[in-house]
Amino acid sequence: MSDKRFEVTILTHFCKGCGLCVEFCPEGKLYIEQKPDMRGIQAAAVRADVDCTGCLQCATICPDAAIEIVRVEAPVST
Amino acid sequence: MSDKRFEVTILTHFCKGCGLCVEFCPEGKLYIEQKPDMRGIQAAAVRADVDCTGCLQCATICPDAAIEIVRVEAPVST
Amino acid sequence: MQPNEQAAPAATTDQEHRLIIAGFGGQGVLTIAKLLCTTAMSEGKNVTYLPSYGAEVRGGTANCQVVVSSGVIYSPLVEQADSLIILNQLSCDRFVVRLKPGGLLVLNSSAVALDDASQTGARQVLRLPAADTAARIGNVKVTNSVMLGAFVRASGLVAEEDCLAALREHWSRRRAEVIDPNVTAFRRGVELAAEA
Amino acid sequence: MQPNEQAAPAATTDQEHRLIIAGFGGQGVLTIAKLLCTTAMSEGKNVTYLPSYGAEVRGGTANCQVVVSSGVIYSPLVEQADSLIILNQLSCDRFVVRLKPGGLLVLNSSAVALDDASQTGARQVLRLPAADTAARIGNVKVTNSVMLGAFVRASGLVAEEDCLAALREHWSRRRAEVIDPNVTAFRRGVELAAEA
Amino acid sequence: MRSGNAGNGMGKKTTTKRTESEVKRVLYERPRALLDVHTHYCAGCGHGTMHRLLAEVLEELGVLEQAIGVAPVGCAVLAYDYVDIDWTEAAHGRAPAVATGLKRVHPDKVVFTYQGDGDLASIGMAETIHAANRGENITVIFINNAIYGMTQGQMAPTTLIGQKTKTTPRGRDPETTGYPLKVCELLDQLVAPVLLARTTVVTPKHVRQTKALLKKAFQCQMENVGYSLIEVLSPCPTYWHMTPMEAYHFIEQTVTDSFPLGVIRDVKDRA
Amino acid sequence: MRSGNAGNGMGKKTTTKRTESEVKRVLYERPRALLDVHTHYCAGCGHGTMHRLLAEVLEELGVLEQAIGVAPVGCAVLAYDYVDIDWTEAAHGRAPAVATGLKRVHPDKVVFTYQGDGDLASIGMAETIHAANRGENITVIFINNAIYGMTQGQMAPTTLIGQKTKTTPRGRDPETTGYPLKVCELLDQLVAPVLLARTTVVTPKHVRQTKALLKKAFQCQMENVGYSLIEVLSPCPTYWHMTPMEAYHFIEQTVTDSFPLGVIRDVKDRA
Amino acid sequence: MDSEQPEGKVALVSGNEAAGEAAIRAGCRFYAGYPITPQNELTAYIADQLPLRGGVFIQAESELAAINMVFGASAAGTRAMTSSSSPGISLKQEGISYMVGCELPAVIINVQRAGPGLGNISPAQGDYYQATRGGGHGDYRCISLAPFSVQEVCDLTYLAFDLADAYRTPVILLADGMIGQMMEPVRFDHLPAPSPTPRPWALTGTPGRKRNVIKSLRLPPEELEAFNLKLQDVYATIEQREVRLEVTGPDDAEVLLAAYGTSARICRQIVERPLRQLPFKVALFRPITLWPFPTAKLAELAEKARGILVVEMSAGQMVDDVRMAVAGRCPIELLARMGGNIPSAAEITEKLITLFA
Amino acid sequence: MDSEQPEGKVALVSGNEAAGEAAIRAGCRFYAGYPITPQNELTAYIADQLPLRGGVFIQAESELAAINMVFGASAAGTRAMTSSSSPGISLKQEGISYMVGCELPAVIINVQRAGPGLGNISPAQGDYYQATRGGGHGDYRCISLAPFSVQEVCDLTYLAFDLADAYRTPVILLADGMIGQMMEPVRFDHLPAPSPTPRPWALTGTPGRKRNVIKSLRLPPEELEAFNLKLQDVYATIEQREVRLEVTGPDDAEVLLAAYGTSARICRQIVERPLRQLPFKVALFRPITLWPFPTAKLAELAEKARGILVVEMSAGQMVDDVRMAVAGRCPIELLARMGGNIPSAAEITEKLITLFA
Ligand SMILES: Cc1ncc(C[n+]2csc(CCOP(=O)(O)OP(=O)(O)O)c2C)c(N)n1
Ligand SMILES: Cc1ncc(C[n+]2csc(CCOP(=O)(O)OP(=O)(O)O)c2C)c(N)n1
Ligand code: SF4
Ligand code: SF4
Ligand code: SF4
Ligand code: SF4
Ligand code: SF4
Ligand code: SF4
Ligand SMILES: [Mg+2]
Ligand SMILES: [Mg+2]
Repeated sequence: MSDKRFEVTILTHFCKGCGLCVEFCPEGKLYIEQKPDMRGIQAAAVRADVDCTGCLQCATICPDAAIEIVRVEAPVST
Repeated sequence: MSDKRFEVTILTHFCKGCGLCVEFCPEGKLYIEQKPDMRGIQAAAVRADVDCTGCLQCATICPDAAIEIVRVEAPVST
Repeated sequence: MQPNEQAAPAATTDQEHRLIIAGFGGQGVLTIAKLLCTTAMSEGKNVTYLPSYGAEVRGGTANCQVVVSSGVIYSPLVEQADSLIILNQLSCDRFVVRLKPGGLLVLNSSAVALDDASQTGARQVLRLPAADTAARIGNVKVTNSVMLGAFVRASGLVAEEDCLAALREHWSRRRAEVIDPNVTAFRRGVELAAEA
Repeated sequence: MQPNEQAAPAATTDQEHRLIIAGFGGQGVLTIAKLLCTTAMSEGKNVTYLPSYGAEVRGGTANCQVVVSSGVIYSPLVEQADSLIILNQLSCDRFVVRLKPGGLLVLNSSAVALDDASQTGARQVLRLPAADTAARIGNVKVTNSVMLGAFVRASGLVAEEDCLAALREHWSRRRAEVIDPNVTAFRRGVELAAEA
Repeated sequence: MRSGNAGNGMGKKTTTKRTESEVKRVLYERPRALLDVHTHYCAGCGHGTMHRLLAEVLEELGVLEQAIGVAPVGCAVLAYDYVDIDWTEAAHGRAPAVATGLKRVHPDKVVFTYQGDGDLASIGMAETIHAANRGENITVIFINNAIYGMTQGQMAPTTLIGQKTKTTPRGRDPETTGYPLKVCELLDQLVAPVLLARTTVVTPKHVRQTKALLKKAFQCQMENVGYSLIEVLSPCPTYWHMTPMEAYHFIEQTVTDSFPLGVIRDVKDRA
Repeated sequence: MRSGNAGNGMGKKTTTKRTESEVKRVLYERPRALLDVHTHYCAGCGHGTMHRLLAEVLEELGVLEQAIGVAPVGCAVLAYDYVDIDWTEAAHGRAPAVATGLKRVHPDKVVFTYQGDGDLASIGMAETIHAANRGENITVIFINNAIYGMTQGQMAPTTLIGQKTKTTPRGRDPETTGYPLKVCELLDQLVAPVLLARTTVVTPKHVRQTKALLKKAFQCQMENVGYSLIEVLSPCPTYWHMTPMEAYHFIEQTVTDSFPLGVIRDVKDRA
Repeated sequence: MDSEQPEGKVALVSGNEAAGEAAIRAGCRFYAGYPITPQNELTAYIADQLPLRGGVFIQAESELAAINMVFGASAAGTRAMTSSSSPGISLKQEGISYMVGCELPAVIINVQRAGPGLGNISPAQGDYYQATRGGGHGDYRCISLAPFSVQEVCDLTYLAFDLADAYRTPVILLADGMIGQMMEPVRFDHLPAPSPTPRPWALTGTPGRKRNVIKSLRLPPEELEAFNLKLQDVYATIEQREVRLEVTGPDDAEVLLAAYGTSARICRQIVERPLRQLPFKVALFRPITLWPFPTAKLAELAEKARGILVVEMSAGQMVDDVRMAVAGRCPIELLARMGGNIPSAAEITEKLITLFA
Repeated sequence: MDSEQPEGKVALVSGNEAAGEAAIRAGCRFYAGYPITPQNELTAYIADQLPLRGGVFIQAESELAAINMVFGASAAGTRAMTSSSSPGISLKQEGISYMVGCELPAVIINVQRAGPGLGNISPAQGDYYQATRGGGHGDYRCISLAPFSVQEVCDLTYLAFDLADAYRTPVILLADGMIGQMMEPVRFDHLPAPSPTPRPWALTGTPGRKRNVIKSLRLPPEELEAFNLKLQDVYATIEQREVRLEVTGPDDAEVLLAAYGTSARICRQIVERPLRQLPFKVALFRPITLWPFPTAKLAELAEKARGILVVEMSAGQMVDDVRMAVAGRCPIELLARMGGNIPSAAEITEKLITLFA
């Protein structure tokens, strides 16, 4: 666990603020913005202080394909 | 059996000559006329020399309701 | 474009024959009509063939209106017929009024009674025991060929040999085994008409 | 028949006010429009109310075109608005061009930024922190009543008390428990406009 | 209102002899509600039998004056010329919708449709399913003859595999046209219907069974139990290109393989 | 031909920090075939999820360039604006007929319909049943949200008993409107269909199952096995008058009682 | 409309709701329809109100089913109605032709949207041909009424039921999305209690009478021709008695505007409250019955006119009836907006000036 | 028709069969239809022949399904056809409107029968309005071709496919029961090999190209209006280029007969082989394209005519187009037969004499 971590990206442009990702994230990594954006949507956002486990629950449930997940690994020197 | 008998009447006007009554009569009481009538139909007819048992097979199968059956009884003197 | 110019261009003095063939469904009325038409076509004439259709067909009469002409045919409807070929009683009752004065009436007398034929004003009334004749030939189904042969002879509308050729051709593509009885029936019809 | 003569016969010198109310679906745009119309009607005026409808509604903006007149109203379409009541940014971007020179522009400044209002040529631009005000009242849903109160005061189109009566009546037949916060919001709107 | 006994004095009768002193009891006569006309159906056609049973059942249930029939577009289009009750025509396939309108307006009348397989199961499939699903309190008489009779012999949804018709000149091929469609089984998936049965008219025994089912179907309606459909495997000698007797045998021996006879659902019995 | 990777450079991204020397592997990104546009669907709407799965599955099967979609009339009427393949619209309810025309002309292409419950099970019932009965080698994606979304909330054939809609203002009453209609079970009565399954998208697990089923359905078509239909219980938060999460729970807890999840038929597996 | 309206009061009501309320007040006791925008409020209103007021509401499985349910209900002897918008009305064409063939009264409301095909849901007048010339098969006409205000929706809907009864024919109310969606002050309390005509032909079961048969099949051509001639007679009577129109503006107008429904409403402004002074006098010819079209009146007006500008929210359909009525008496011009666009008073004024100044 | 006809020969063929054979020769490779009299021989012919000649035949579950299958097949890029008779064509109206909105070519054959409703199966011309004015919703026209002989059924069916392609539009062949059922000598060997126009818009999967989307939904009114204007442009081109007609008789005719299809065939006799000598000269104006209607030619002829007798097997529908073309230039009379009756040369002659002698 030490040499890899996961990055979650909310593609805010596609997000509709349904909050499903927030509900389904087992880690509490995501939350809904208090302030509506210009479209009037309170989009999802990522908490910096919580670790993502890359379980993909959020991306799987998101109806708007507004989440991207990347695994980041330190290079292995062989 | 001696004091009752059955009368079969073919309502020739309705008969289309399908021959089903002939096929289904267990007694062979019915037959199909050789000669077509004015409409061109070879209608069903009744044989005088065969007894009808009143089983209703013919009337039940006739698609054109062209058969009537009557039970004839001698009056009982009581 | 002429209604049927592909087949033959319009002539100035057209010879036109309008006829109705009528009978019971299954008596081969449409075959008579088709054979007459194809024969006439083979002889370079124009034809129209208009069958009755639909609800009328079921269990009722079948009839076909045929026009044969050396020129353009306008209406395919035969209101006044030059000839009638009648195979059963109902058709007789219905169509006999459509015969032109001086027309030709060919009846299947095995199935049709027409007591006072003079009322029709027909030039010729040909009564053929066509069904009985066909039965004698061994196949009631060839009744229509008896009628056809008789009509061809009596009317002279098409040549007998052309019509026989069309008949052979027709059955050869359908049921070759019935060519012979049909030919026999046709010939018998010709004879009956000649004798009449 | 006049397009709406039942309500009031045509006057020769008609006073007509044409306005557009627009916002996000769910912001109560149609309620503002309805209350303005019923109030105007209760004051003996003619009205037309034309909502946007259909595919546009879903997740997009809702808007309503309202015309209030002392006479006959012909087109219910508001191409050039005497007033605009705007609740969100998208609506602002879309409708601000439709304001007549010298018109009245009422903005929910909690959600709308309009940097250069002078370009609109408006007589008056009323920026109300309506959503924030509503939140302070304890119910963001009454944002529309803040806007309504402010518009009524600024435009003088209908009497405040008539409009309040219509508002009470409206909610009493729906959700009586929200009458009070709406009344408060309306009054707050009136005050805000008065202060401006 | 109704013209006396339909069977009397009609047509030429071939009777056996009579004696003066005898007592006569009619065992079978033409039902009163069958009008005195020659039908347009072909010899041996099942529509005739079903008209007769319909007339008998309505009469026996005493509802001739309450009955309203909906005639289809199909060979039975002229049904109203044969059975002496109120009738309306319906556009091809729409009889269940028409019956719905009638029954909702007159919940106390006895409303039924009489439909062929093209009408009921092809063009009218949506109306059939939805009337059944709504549980309209009507009776549907479904004449499955595996063909379009009226239009002279095209494939129906119920046409058998391999059967030659005007539109399947080389026989029905399941690869391109699918399989015979079983309406009762389909409707059995819905909650609302109360009686679904498949029967036939090709032997006197079957005719009696069919009559009993038809009566039961109308009783369901009269007792407000709900929607019923009686499917009748019915011979079309003409477009099966068979004699009547061949057609009757064909149903018993072959058609019933694709369309098994029986009561598919009977909620009344169950209850 | 296709514009690069759709997910890149789009919208405002909220990302966690990055380091230069790291190796990144994308675990999930927007499927390539999903166009770079904001859909018109409401927040939490199941149509969104199904579009995503459709795009993923076509991509994973490598048939994006063979696919031809038939869009319905319904909320998904604009499906062609979202998934980057050949599409046609169909009149309301007629998608199966349109797909039949397309597939018969192009038997080698991957043809599917995407339809709502009003489209597929109400107005289009006849087309649905007959395309299935013919065994058209197509894939039907059936979005059952128990409501008419597009027209703003009327009863669908699949609306639950008691559910309030614009046309059942006092709740759906089975006495007058019948019972929720189960399409998979209905089609299971036909011979030709090869895969019939009901699934949903309300938990990540269900989403994965749905994707697997969808893939299988397309594989059936690609291998010429035949007709498949995947029914998806799909939330319509807007006209159920619920928050998205309430709607998702509602499906799990209530809708599945009326519409049990599962594979109703799988001929491929059987074989 | 919030709920049943108290008598004597003017209420703010949409065209769709007004149609629903007026139908119920006209004694309509059966409605079947299928949802479609922009007429959904009508269906919703009826769904809510009709069952409470002794009638039957059915959401049909399709427009085809709906028109045929109405067929059944009408055959049963009740006043019945269906409504839809353009594509849905196309689907009812066969059913309408059958109702004509069976002489069944009914009211059919078309809240038109823009086409062809799916088009969009904005207001349009592209179904004029379909409504006035029988979009279905065979020779028939339906009385077609064209309201231009919500009040008129109310009044004409009520009238439609009486006309349907009087002539045993389907009657079409041809509205559009704007008329349907727009709210205006409306009163209903002037509508009299309904008086459906007796229906001895209806299907009610036969106690105490001979059976009835309702059908459009007439196999012998003579019989079907006789029926058609009877229909044409009825149509001649309708053409004589039921023409309704309105002419607004000066008697000595040189230029005529011809328009119905929404576009007439806009034109009316040019006559009564022009945006700018025109160098000629203008009047508005507004057919209220599209069929029967007010041919005679228009011919008379055309006699004195320098020209006519027909304004339609279509490529020009009513213009055919104008052409036939005018029969060369004066030039006819067309201002056609399509796609859901409503012509503005400004553009009509512009066009008038270009053409006639 | 017995089977595939040998080249170079004239065969005795019915109108229904001729349409089927001509369609196949025109490259039609998809047909969907639903049985209905009097066009069943067409469906049967195609059912038999098309699969043998590389095409697809489907008996659809309904006319609705049929037209929408044709929609799909046309979208797929193939030449496609459906056929029916009057009630069935009513059911196709929505689909036809969609095809117009999607710019999809197809051929639709209507072998008309008498209406309204179920009517009967005898020949009639009661669907003229529906064919020429778009019986469906929205503003559209379909090219409508009216054969009056079996040979012309063949030639116009072939032409219909080319026109459909050229203008990306549904084309209607408007025949009737008589033309469909009648057999005449016909040749097919003059028909060239088919040349369908390229279809870059067709749905074929996307290898090597950008995706195609076929749709009629155009939400913004401006977009839908632009499409409608484009349609109207196409229609203007068609009106300019595709008018087809035939005038028979003397150049200096005082009286005109105007008729199409079956009724024109009867009228022709009066011009070419009159039953009796008429005291005036008569010519026949026969539109072959009903839309585009030969307006200009008729206007020109009307200029010199004393009067026009329109002969229709309907209550009078084409007469509207005649009225508009003539625009008051001369009187117009109508001889209308209905119910499946065909006017006779005798009654037309009679009428001519009564009117014009
Ligand atoms: C809309 C429409 N389509 C087609 C027809 C032609 N048509 C008349 S009856 C019929 C089908 C008859 O078959 P079925 O319903 O099985 O009844 P049957 O004649 O076999 O008893 C058809 C297709 C029609 N009249 N109307
Ligand atoms: C012929 C026709 N009838 C009705 C409509 C209106 N309409 C559009 S979508 C729709 C139903 C939508 O419901 P559904 O199919 O369940 O899709 P959803 O919106 O729920 O996804 C209806 C009735 C139409 N466009 N065309
Ligand atoms: S699930 Fe997707 S759309 Fe919903 S809030 Fe999360 S990121 Fe936004
Ligand atoms: S991948 Fe799993 S842990 Fe990471 S944000 Fe998504 S749901 Fe939470
Ligand atoms: S069954 Fe009936 S119709 Fe058939 S032959 Fe016997 S009597 Fe005649
Ligand atoms: S009743 Fe029975 S025995 Fe008598 S004729 Fe009929 S079938 Fe034969
Ligand atoms: S065609 Fe068939 S179904 Fe029709 S009447 Fe004849 S036998 Fe009966
Ligand atoms: S209305 Fe319902 S189905 Fe339509 S987009 Fe919104 S949530 Fe989805
Ligand atoms: Mg059948
Ligand atoms: Mg839905």
